[in-house]
Amino acid sequence: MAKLLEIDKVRAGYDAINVLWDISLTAEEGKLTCILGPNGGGKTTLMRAIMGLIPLRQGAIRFGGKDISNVPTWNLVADGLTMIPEGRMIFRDMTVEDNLLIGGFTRRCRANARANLEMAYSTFPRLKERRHQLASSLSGGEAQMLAMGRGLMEEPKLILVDEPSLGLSPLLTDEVMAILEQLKAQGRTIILVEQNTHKALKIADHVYLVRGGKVVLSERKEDVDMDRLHDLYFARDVAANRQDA
Amino acid sequence: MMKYLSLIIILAGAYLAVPLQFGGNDYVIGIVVSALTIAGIAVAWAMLGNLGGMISFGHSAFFGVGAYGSALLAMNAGLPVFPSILAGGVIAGVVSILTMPTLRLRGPYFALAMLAFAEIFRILAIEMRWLTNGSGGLLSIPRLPTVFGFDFGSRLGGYFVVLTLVLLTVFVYWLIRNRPEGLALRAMHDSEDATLVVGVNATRLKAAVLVVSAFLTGIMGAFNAHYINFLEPDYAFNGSWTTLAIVAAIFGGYKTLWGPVAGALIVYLVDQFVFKAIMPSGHQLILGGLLAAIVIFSPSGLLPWLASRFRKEAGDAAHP
Amino acid sequence: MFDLVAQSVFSGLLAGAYYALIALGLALVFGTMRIINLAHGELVLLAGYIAYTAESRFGLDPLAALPAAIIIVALTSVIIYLLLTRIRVDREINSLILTFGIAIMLTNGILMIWSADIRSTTSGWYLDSIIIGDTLFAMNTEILFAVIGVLVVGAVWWWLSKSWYGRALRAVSSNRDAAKLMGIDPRTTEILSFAVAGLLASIAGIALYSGKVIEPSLGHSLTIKAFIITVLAGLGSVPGVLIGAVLIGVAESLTATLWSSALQGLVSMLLFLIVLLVMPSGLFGRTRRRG
Amino acid sequence: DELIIGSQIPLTGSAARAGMGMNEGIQVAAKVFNETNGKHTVKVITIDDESQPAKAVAAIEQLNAQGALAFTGGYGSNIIGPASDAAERLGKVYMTSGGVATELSQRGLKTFFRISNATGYAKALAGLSDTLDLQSFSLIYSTRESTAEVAKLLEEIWTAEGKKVTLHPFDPSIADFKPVLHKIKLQDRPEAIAMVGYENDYVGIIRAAKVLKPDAKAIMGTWSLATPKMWQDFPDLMNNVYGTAPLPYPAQFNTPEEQTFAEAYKEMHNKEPDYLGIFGYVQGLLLFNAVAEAYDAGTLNSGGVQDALRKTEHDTLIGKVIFDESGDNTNFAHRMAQHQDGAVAIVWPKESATAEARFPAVPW
Amino acid sequence: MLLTLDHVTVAFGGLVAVSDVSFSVSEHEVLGLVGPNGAGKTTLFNAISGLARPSKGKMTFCGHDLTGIPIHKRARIGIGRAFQVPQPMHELTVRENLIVAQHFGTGHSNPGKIDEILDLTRLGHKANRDAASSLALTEQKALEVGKALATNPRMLMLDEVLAGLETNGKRAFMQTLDDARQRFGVALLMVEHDIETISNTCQRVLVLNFGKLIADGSPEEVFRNPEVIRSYTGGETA
Ligand SMILES: Nc1ncnc2c1ncn2[C@@H]1O[C@H](COP(=O)(O)OP(=O)(O)OP(=O)(O)O)[C@@H](O)[C@H]1O
Ligand SMILES: Nc1ncnc2c1ncn2[C@@H]1O[C@H](COP(=O)(O)OP(=O)(O)OP(=O)(O)O)[C@@H](O)[C@H]1O
Ligand SMILES: CC(C)C[C@H](N)C(=O)O
Ligand SMILES: [Mg+2]
Ligand SMILES: [Mg+2]
Repeated sequence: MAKLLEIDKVRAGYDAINVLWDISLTAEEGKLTCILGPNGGGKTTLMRAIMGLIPLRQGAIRFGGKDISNVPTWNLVADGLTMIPEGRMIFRDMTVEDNLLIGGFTRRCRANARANLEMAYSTFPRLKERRHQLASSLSGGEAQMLAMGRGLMEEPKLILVDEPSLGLSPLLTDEVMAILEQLKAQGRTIILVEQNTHKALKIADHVYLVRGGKVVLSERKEDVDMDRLHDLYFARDVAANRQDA
Repeated sequence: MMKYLSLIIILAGAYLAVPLQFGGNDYVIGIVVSALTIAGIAVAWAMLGNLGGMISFGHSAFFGVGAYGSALLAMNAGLPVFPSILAGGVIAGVVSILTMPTLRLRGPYFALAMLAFAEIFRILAIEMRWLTNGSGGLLSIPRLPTVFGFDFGSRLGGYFVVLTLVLLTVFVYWLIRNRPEGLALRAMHDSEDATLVVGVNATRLKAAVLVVSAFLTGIMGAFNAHYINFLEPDYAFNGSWTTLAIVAAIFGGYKTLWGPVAGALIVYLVDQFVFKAIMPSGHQLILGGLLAAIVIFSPSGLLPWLASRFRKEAGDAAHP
Repeated sequence: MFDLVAQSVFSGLLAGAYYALIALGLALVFGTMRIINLAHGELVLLAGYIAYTAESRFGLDPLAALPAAIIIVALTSVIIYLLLTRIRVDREINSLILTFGIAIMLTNGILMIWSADIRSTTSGWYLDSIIIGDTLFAMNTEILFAVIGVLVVGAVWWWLSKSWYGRALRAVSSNRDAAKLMGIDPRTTEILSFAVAGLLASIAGIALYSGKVIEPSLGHSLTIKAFIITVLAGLGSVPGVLIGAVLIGVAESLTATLWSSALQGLVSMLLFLIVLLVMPSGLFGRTRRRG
Repeated sequence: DELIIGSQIPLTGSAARAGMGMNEGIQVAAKVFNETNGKHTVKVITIDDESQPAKAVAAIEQLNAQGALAFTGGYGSNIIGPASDAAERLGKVYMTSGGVATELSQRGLKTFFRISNATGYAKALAGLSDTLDLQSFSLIYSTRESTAEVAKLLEEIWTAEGKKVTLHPFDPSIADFKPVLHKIKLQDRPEAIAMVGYENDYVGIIRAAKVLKPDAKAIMGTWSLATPKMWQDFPDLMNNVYGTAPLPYPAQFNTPEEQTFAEAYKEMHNKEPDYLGIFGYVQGLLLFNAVAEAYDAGTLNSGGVQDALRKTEHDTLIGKVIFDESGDNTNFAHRMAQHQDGAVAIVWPKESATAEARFPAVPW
Repeated sequence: MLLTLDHVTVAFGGLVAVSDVSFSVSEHEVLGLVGPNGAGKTTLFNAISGLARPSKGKMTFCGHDLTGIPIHKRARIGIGRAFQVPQPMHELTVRENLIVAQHFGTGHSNPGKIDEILDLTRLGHKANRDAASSLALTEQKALEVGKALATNPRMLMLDEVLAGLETNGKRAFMQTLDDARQRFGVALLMVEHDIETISNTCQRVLVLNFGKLIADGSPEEVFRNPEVIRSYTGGETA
């Protein structure tokens, strides 16, 4: 299988602090790559670095073989690489419908915008009920749906999804996982960050565990040993919980 | 310790060195007094802006009310000048209660509501001829008195008074800032709900800084009335009292204690002494350029910029 | 009495449309970028002076100066934007100083180039009176720019709410990073918006020159007026600009008719305050959900 | 010897327009003085007061520090007030024509002098209306200090004469005068419309009047109106409008003094002198002569300049100037002129008239 | 009873977000509040803490009728609130956030307790350095809890503070919350979408759907309710 995205010894962070330490990871075309890891491990930061929202301090990222380390975010999106961020990153001052429509901003998708809009509405009927409401009035879960629906407007080749189940009811979490599986079936490549290990593993092809800004485990889904995974999580928790003991 | 030392040096310089050096030159002292007047408003403005998160475009309202209040008390009620300056501040503080409905407004809404008040006061000052003599204004307002043989009505006397007022203003700001109330006020900025749910009575705190800020601005206005001995609505409520103070405060760093003072002194003095010498009319062209340049190079204001430069140089020296 | 009030309301409506033209550019930039362009009035004024030069030097009709005005003013506006982007910290506040500095430079620049004399059009047509139904009087220019004003408000409203770039602009202002993730280049859209603001200022400048009197120190009061209307409208609301402007225009004119011109400012400011106290986010402003 | 004179004048800010005009006159006065005096020369140091009172005070103090023997300039009563206070404190003469408010000369200052005052302006308008036998007026005036004052004086005079006056004050920021004019047209129906304001106000008012065409017989105003410049810039608005003016246009310079002035002015500024230029010239020359006289007498520091100004009558371009105790020119009387197809014709008082008044006549 | 709601309704224009809801909370109780997205849980919290005004109904807390009591006073009588979308006091450091909460919520300051809360929320290492706005999402949620605790509440309303935590983190956090509850004697009213956590920690669970209270009972009971399964869990159990 072709490697659609290759991350090669990347370092990145915020002003004074570095978060990612020489992280390397690949995503194969048409597969769902799942990134797990404890909180504050740098998963979101990694996604932001891939998308060019924060600069790389070292290392390189290739998309379809092409170096994209310094390509601005909007050009990446035009090339079919996209990220569905957490629900707080919706356009709060715009209506739900405008939020969705702007998801289809790239020239590639403009023609299909109306059709995609209907698709998003049929996936999340709740959004249709709220279409003329300001996004800021949505509940936490509704905002999460909006972020997801907006991402679906973009027709990307590779989607990075950051904790899509955050704040969603169990029923909707299942729904979202089903959507991701469907996208995979359409041949799209997905990188999924998820805390709901259980549900994520069900649809994953490959698993990475990121902790402290480093990859500590990289395995095909079939090879994942749940106990070992837990131990790797714990490694940090044990240290952090010293005081409680 | 270093901090106190530099404060003492600055104070000594302000009270001793400046008068010794320039005391005889009314022109220089006069300009410095104008700059300090702006500085006083700037500090009072920054107090409201930084602590309350309330950017006001209408501080000239309080300046004008303080000025008229004090001038009228001194002229019509025969109040001695120093008490009437204090009373001018109190009147401005009381009048600020009228503006309190605006406290529920945010950001630009608040800013412009205050501007509206300033404009309303200006027009009232024109129309209430029986009290203010309308657009004719007040001439020959009593000067600052002579106390113990020292003539506060002289330029130098005015300098000592305004300097003291500015320092007191900074002191009040400092007092408020270091209390939990100050923290809460700073927090209210963009997270008012967050402060409310932990028990902060946001409205009351904001009202309190508004009154204090108005009082201090009113005092500066009152001082100015007795210093320049003249008032008219367009002058007392002139928008430039607000604009200059805002420019000075942001320029110097409005989130710092001394930034507004430094900003006012630098903007005013450099403009009047340097730029005006280079370009006698239209020197504001250069001033405009300077303002634009500084924000571009040092967005958090001059003082923080100088501080970081200083630190950097000290650092460079330590590790050659 | 009826004639008096009718004419007064009519004048107020025309004044309102003109105010809307003045305010629209500022409202656009403020509504979408939270940047108060304190040099907006000076941009309007600059366009007025360009029209003056075109008319007095080359005998051109004021409207014929529009293309030149647009090029120069839009370019100036874009330069202001490019300078603004150099501010890294606290842009909303610091932009005040930057644009204030630019406003001072423009005022003094205009003073040096065109001197302090008052200027206004000498083209007869603009000032000729037009009488509607024997009772309503106006100058041609007022009617012309009222119509243009309404059209322009409509166009800008459509652009912002329905076009791809308008939507993108709002997205950028709402959440910059998220907008990038939608494939939007924030700089391009913002440059576009400043250019459009410049265009709007140009139209306003021609309206100003052909109906009123210009002088170099006028810019500041134009900015204030524009800002008052923008806030009254509710930040970001384009229809609100028209309605707010008309409200102020009619209030001023009725005050002058029924009371006294000296109190125009008082009444319009009181009206402004009352509206804000009843609707703290302006006529068409939106409140955010809490919690 | 070279005598230093300080000139504090608004060259920028809201009063820049008038300040520049006055400054031109003062410069001409200096040139003429230097070319004709023979004994002394003056050096005029000019400081821009930016149309702000505090900066005007600073300007006076700075000029003093630079050795000025006396001060001139100033425009706007609100700025002249504190500036002349500062001059008084320094014990040096302050001479102006730019502040007409009556109060300025009621402060009991020793060193304050001015050649013009509100009364003179009001009298001129009232005088013309008597001659034209006008009985009812609508008086439109700016709420600024000097304008409001002239309006008040006019109201007093006219009411005392048993004439009907309706007042229409307006805020200086107003640009649309249609509502006011409409009220005048429908309610007041006056014989004449009188305006006290500044150029931009006049233009706005007359434009509104042209649109609404009220049924008046005459329209008149005060300063800055009957000037060649206004005709040049707004020919379609100005015809038949009356305003105060010291000299007609095209100027008929009869006396040698008038001729010297006109030539010098043309040479320096390449245009026809306007009234501010004339006032600036007169106030400048009066002051220079007085300073020179005191200098010769060695009484510069003992009130010599004041005495020189006060003791005699002065023949000037604007007629005889006589200063009273408070420094006011008691002889100040303005003339009224009318725009007549490009000419500015003096029509009142009779003895200086250069043409018949066109009456009834309005621009619309 | 600590808190009693009596037929409370909250509407936004035509949209009824909370509809005729009645229940009560007793001292030291741990109560779960669940329901589909947009069911009105956060709105209900808003009504209790004063950020939204009910159009109908009555609420009492510790004997105080809450009608007309302003937000800040509700905090002072013991209602603590952690926001779903964290609202740190942006410009202040973590410690300053807590100082403000304590000073105004309790009327006095007690630095010892602040240190205790910093420990509890594991924010000690970030207490003095950065502005609160630079915290990661999960840290901001911890700070939400910390601020609420600092006001010395009698009842703590937690709006999805565990969301985004991985399983172990959740467990640990719940543990500390339970510690806090016992140490400071507070009742917990918590919104959470994780059925396992709810089942393990709550004695009683309320279920909202379309603004209406559709179930109130023990976790076992509630999660067996067919209406709850259909609208919310989809059959998932702990
Ligand atoms: N804007 C920021 N400024 C400074 N530091 C940040 C910022 N955002 C995140 N961090 C820090 O970077 C580290 C990694 O954060 P990140 O959000 O990437 O973690 P994560 O793995 O996505 O965690 P979570 O499971 O909580 O989402 C954290 O320690 C956090 O404090
Ligand atoms: N200010 C408002 N204006 C209009 N609608 C609102 C407002 N606030 C909330 N709503 C609507 O009320 C409903 C309830 O919202 P609420 O936030 O209470 O849901 P929730 O139960 O907390 O959901 P979640 O689990 O997704 O957080 C939502 O559909 C939301 O869109
Ligand atoms: C006649 C003018 C020179 C008077 C001036 N406008 C003033 O303000 O007093
Ligand atoms: Mg994350
Ligand atoms: Mg919620």
